[in-house]
Amino acid sequence: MQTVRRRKLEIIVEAPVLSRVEAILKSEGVRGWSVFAGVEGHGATGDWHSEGLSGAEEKRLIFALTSNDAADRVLEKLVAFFEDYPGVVCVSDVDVMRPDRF
Amino acid sequence: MQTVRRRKLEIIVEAPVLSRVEAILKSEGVRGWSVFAGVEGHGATGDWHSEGLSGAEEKRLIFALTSNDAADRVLEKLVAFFEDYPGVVCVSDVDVMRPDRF
Amino acid sequence: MQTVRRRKLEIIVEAPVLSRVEAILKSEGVRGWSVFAGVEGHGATGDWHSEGLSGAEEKRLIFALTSNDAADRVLEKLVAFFEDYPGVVCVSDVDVMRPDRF
Amino acid sequence: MPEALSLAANNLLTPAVLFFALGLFAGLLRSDLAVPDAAAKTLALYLMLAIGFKGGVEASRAGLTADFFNAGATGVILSFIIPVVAFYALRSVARLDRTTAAATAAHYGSVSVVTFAAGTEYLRALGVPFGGYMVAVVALMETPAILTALLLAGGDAAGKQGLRGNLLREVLLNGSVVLLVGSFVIGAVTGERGMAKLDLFVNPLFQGVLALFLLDMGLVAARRLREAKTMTVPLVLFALSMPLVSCAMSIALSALLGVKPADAAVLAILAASASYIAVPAAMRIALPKADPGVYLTLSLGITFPFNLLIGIPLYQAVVATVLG
Amino acid sequence: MPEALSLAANNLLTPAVLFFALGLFAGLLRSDLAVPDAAAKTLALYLMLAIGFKGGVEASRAGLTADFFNAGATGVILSFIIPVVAFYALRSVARLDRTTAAATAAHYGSVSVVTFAAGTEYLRALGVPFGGYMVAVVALMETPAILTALLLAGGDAAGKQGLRGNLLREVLLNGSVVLLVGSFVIGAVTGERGMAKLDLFVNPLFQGVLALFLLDMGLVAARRLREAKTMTVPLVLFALSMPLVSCAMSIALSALLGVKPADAAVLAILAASASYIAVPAAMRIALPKADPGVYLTLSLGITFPFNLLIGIPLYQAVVATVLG
Amino acid sequence: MPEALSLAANNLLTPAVLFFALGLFAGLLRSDLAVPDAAAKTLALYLMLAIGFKGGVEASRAGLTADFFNAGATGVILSFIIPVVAFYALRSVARLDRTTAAATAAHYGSVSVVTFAAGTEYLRALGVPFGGYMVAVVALMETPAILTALLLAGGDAAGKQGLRGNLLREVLLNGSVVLLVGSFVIGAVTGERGMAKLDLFVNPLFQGVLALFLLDMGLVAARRLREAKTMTVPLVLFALSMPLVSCAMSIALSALLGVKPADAAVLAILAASASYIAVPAAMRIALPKADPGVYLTLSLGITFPFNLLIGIPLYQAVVATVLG
Ligand SMILES: Nc1ncnc2c1ncn2[C@@H]1O[C@H](COP(=O)(O)O)[C@@H](O)[C@H]1O
Ligand SMILES: Nc1ncnc2c1ncn2[C@@H]1O[C@H](COP(=O)(O)O)[C@@H](O)[C@H]1O
Ligand SMILES: Nc1ncnc2c1ncn2[C@@H]1O[C@H](COP(=O)(O)O)[C@@H](O)[C@H]1O
Ligand code: NA
Ligand code: NA
Ligand code: NA
Repeated sequence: MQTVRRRKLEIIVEAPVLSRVEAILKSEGVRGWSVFAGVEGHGATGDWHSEGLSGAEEKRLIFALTSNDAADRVLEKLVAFFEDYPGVVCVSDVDVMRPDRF
Repeated sequence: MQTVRRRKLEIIVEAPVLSRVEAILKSEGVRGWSVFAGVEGHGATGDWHSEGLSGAEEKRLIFALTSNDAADRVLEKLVAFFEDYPGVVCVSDVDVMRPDRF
Repeated sequence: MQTVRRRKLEIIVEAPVLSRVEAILKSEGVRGWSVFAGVEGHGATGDWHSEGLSGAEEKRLIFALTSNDAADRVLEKLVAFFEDYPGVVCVSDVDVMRPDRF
Repeated sequence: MPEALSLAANNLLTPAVLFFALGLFAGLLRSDLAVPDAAAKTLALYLMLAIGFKGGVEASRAGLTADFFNAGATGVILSFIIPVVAFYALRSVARLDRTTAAATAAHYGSVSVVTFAAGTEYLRALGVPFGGYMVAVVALMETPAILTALLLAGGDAAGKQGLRGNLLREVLLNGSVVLLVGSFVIGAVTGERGMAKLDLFVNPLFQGVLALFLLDMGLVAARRLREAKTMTVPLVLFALSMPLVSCAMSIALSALLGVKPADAAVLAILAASASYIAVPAAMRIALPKADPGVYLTLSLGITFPFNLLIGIPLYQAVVATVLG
Repeated sequence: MPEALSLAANNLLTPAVLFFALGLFAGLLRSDLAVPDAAAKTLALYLMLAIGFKGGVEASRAGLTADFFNAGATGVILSFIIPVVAFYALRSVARLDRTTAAATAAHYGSVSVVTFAAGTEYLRALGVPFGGYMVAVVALMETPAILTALLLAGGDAAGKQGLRGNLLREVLLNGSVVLLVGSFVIGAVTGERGMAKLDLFVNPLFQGVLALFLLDMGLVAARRLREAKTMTVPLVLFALSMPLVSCAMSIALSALLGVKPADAAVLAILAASASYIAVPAAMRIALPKADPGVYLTLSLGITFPFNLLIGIPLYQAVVATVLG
Repeated sequence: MPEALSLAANNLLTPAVLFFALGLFAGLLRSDLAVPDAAAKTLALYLMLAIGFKGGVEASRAGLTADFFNAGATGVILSFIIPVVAFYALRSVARLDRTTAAATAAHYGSVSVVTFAAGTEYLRALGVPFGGYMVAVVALMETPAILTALLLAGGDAAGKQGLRGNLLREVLLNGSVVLLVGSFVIGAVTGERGMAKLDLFVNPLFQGVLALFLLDMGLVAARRLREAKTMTVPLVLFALSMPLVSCAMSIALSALLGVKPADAAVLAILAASASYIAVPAAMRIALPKADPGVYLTLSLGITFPFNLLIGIPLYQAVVATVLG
């Protein structure tokens, strides 16, 4: 199978600011992504659980396949963003088909 | 820790055709997978949100650890599948324990 | 963008024993993780679907970015754990910013 | 017809319809008000259960008469032929690609259970004595349009041979059809005895659940409108005029096949309504290249609000004038 | 007993039971009809809240009498000993491995709250005057079977020492036990005054919610049956005959300990029922090597439908004949 | 005041409040009892819809009088100034960092819809004739505190310029505000005619849904308390005494602005209540560096139970004594 190397961004952010991160992805040329909802987690600031009352601490996972360059530009922007807001991000190598899509 | 290299498939498909992709996985010898539900996403064909009314555009993520060969065979089949249906797929290297399971 | 190599653990366990795996992560020095809920899956022991009645077979995905050493220690412990309980685990390389967090 | 107008205003002012307007308003202003998916799905199940069961009990009171067969046959024929008209309108006037035109046509040939619910509430308030079996007609009208659409789409339908058998099963055993028909049968079988047990659940509770559900439909319709990328003036005109065409076709056929006027009013509302639950899922499977941004925006974003706010009293008034 | 048969038919024809049959039917035909998880969980919470609260109010009316202690003791003893019988039957006749046999036995020693709900509706319709405190007996019977099963499983239980303490806490503080007992206490404490506030919520609404919940149980049971991989004839026979054995044991012990006949009818239904909410989760923790494909298919896929459709009127008839 | 004490006991003994205690108890013992998120969100939507609609119908009965303007103005002023007092208390006594103090202050300046629901149930039981328009006052009091908090936080607010415009829109169009106000307007517009349709849904059903919702709030509050890492004695004292201070401020201002005593009782309860739905989400956006482990634990884990179990009858008694 003919595949091409691309980058996968995985970003965890709080639900109330999800749209702000999506705006960064769009502005840096990421052409597609999918969002998943977490149910709980643990980090430097303690535990959280999705609970339906305040929802303020709920987390979302953004999963985005993109080019090396776009991934780099997004990371650059996220450094500043994560100074203000909690969350984590990682990038890794993946093989994709139809590379022109990403 | 003794680990072995295997492949991880991550496939995003629309909920109404999930079972068709699962049939491909089964027929190509993938022995296990897990499915997650997305909450929203963005792509070439616009935005979607899981909403509970039509559900037609809802997306699922299939996460499958498998052998290099099975992953290749699945990709081969998915090329044809993704000509008809929307969705994305990527493959990457992972280290696993108990390699005989995959 | 300046990034550093770290490890990503992805662990699938049954919901009733999630807290036992989280205790292992904590004890081995993993400093953060996020948990997601699966909707269905397939494996050696057959199919499962999240269904709301018994919930006994529901699966959770733990997503944890951590250091190479902590990942190794967790794997060591999970070998024993997965002798008793069903589930799968894989590890892969990722690039992160703010490496001191992990 | 000033009376019709004042009735229309009255219809506009039920809490359920106003909650739809609230949802639409909140959605257009991008409020973060949202009904969880699982709740929307559950409310939809409840509505189908209640509608089916009530219809069954009413049918058990009246018995299955020739009226049912007239209305049922008219409904099925409409569901088969409306897509043909819709398809050619979309191809010629709106210049839509073949596949998207066929998928959209399927939506307009099929029906909306919630439009039926709102419409029958309106007719009940007016004392129009339609038959309880009209619920069964709803179920009969859900799927024929899908078959017409597949023929219209021709070679563009996905998945080739292998999928066809599966698709037919999936369409016929579609959850909303099964629940509606099943509840109807349960209502018909248990009759008054069953109603004694479920009375509160399916009757006084209904308006409240409908209000909450319509709130969500308003929010979803608003998002569809906000995010619509491929809307054109001809498409919008289609979504506003196709219900009128369907209503006219329904009245003509009802007259032809001797449907009694009260049932014809329900049929006109059903014909004018467009599906947004069962058909979209079938189209994602059968015609994945069709653009959901078109068919969902038209059916959910334009035709549904139009029918709810204007169509229902209009169709009733026209049927009353024409068929007496 | 032709009267019993006609009553059984009557029981079969309540809307709630028919919705179970509809779910079973839709599921076996692979319809995509589905109740969201979150809704199923919430409906289950509602049912336990309503059942517990109603039982508590009734108990506050009658006061806690010796009858309660007789029924409670009988129930606890049954929950401890039924698993022993089930275990040996599964080992010897069905040749199941030790661990799966023990886990399955735990399900049959414990109880099903929904079978209790359907059974007491049936008894109420017949005018059988059982005590409101039977709800507390349900809670008492949920967990003892788990302890017996762990003893029967012996060394195969997972997690060794460390987990044991945790497990005991998890079992005793199991959500359904806590909610049932808590609601019972709240009902008992607030009595008529409380009932004045929750009357509509826990009484007329109950049948409707039960119908929706049973629709889902039918769907889930059907999937269990469809996907069952490890079913054998002896296992199916076990799932159909074990309830009869438990019913017989319950009647004998009720006679011995002087349980009043109306309460004995409830106990027989409880003894014959098998858990599918609390016990499976405990077994995934304590006996993870036991096959859920066996115990969930038997309890949810076979025994539950059997009890709902045939068992309840049968047990009542037998108790009425034997204990008068 | 022995009468007040017995009334307080009576308040403690409603099923809804006891279900809150049950949730708290189950949560503190780490039971796995849990209400699905989607259900909790939906129950919250239902409560706001019902509260808003009922208030609107009542307001349509009485008409909008000067009383409404007095109560509304008092509420808005309180929501603006309570955060200032809370902020300085948190800074000086509890030695909290500036940002967390500001975010916490916003919670205490805003209001809790469920405390309002429980409080008005209590006042209704006592026959205190407050105005239906008080629902509109709830909505008016939800957001001003957020603005005060942003000023108090000063340069620490996140996202700089660009976000400000967005934030204002998000706060004003917050889902709970939109639903509450929208339902109020729908109730006011449809009046008795609307109430005839939704009566069962918003009245007798209300207590039951409130009970289930409070069960969940008890569970969530217990988890907050269990996982609280940064709690200190001064913070706990703040959460217990700030409601008393707010109540006092409310009474003083009500006297000054001529709010009628029945409305002043509601205002005192609102002033003493702290937000846990709308404000936390706004703070995650605007003041992400503020610690939710502080503000959610205080508002949801301490102040909410305190108000529900002790505060409501206390504030009522004080208002009755002071304002007659
Ligand atoms: N190392 C990690 N791996 C995965 N998720 C993480 C990690 N660290 C933090 N998170 C997620 O981000 C949330 C906030 O993290 P923190 O700011 O460290 O409290 C946590 O509750 C987790 O859901
Ligand atoms: N690059 C991507 N990374 C992750 N998910 C994607 C990507 N592209 C598309 N998707 C998902 O697939 C859906 C359909 O994509 P498309 O066919 O491009 O509209 C999107 O709405 C996303 O949920
Ligand atoms: N290769 C795999 N990739 C992803 N998930 C898996 C895999 N194998 C098993 N699983 C998940 O783990 C569950 C239990 O697996 P098993 O013990 O093989 O039946 C499955 O139902 C899947 O949800
Ligand atoms: Na139609
Ligand atoms: Na039993
Ligand atoms: Na306040």
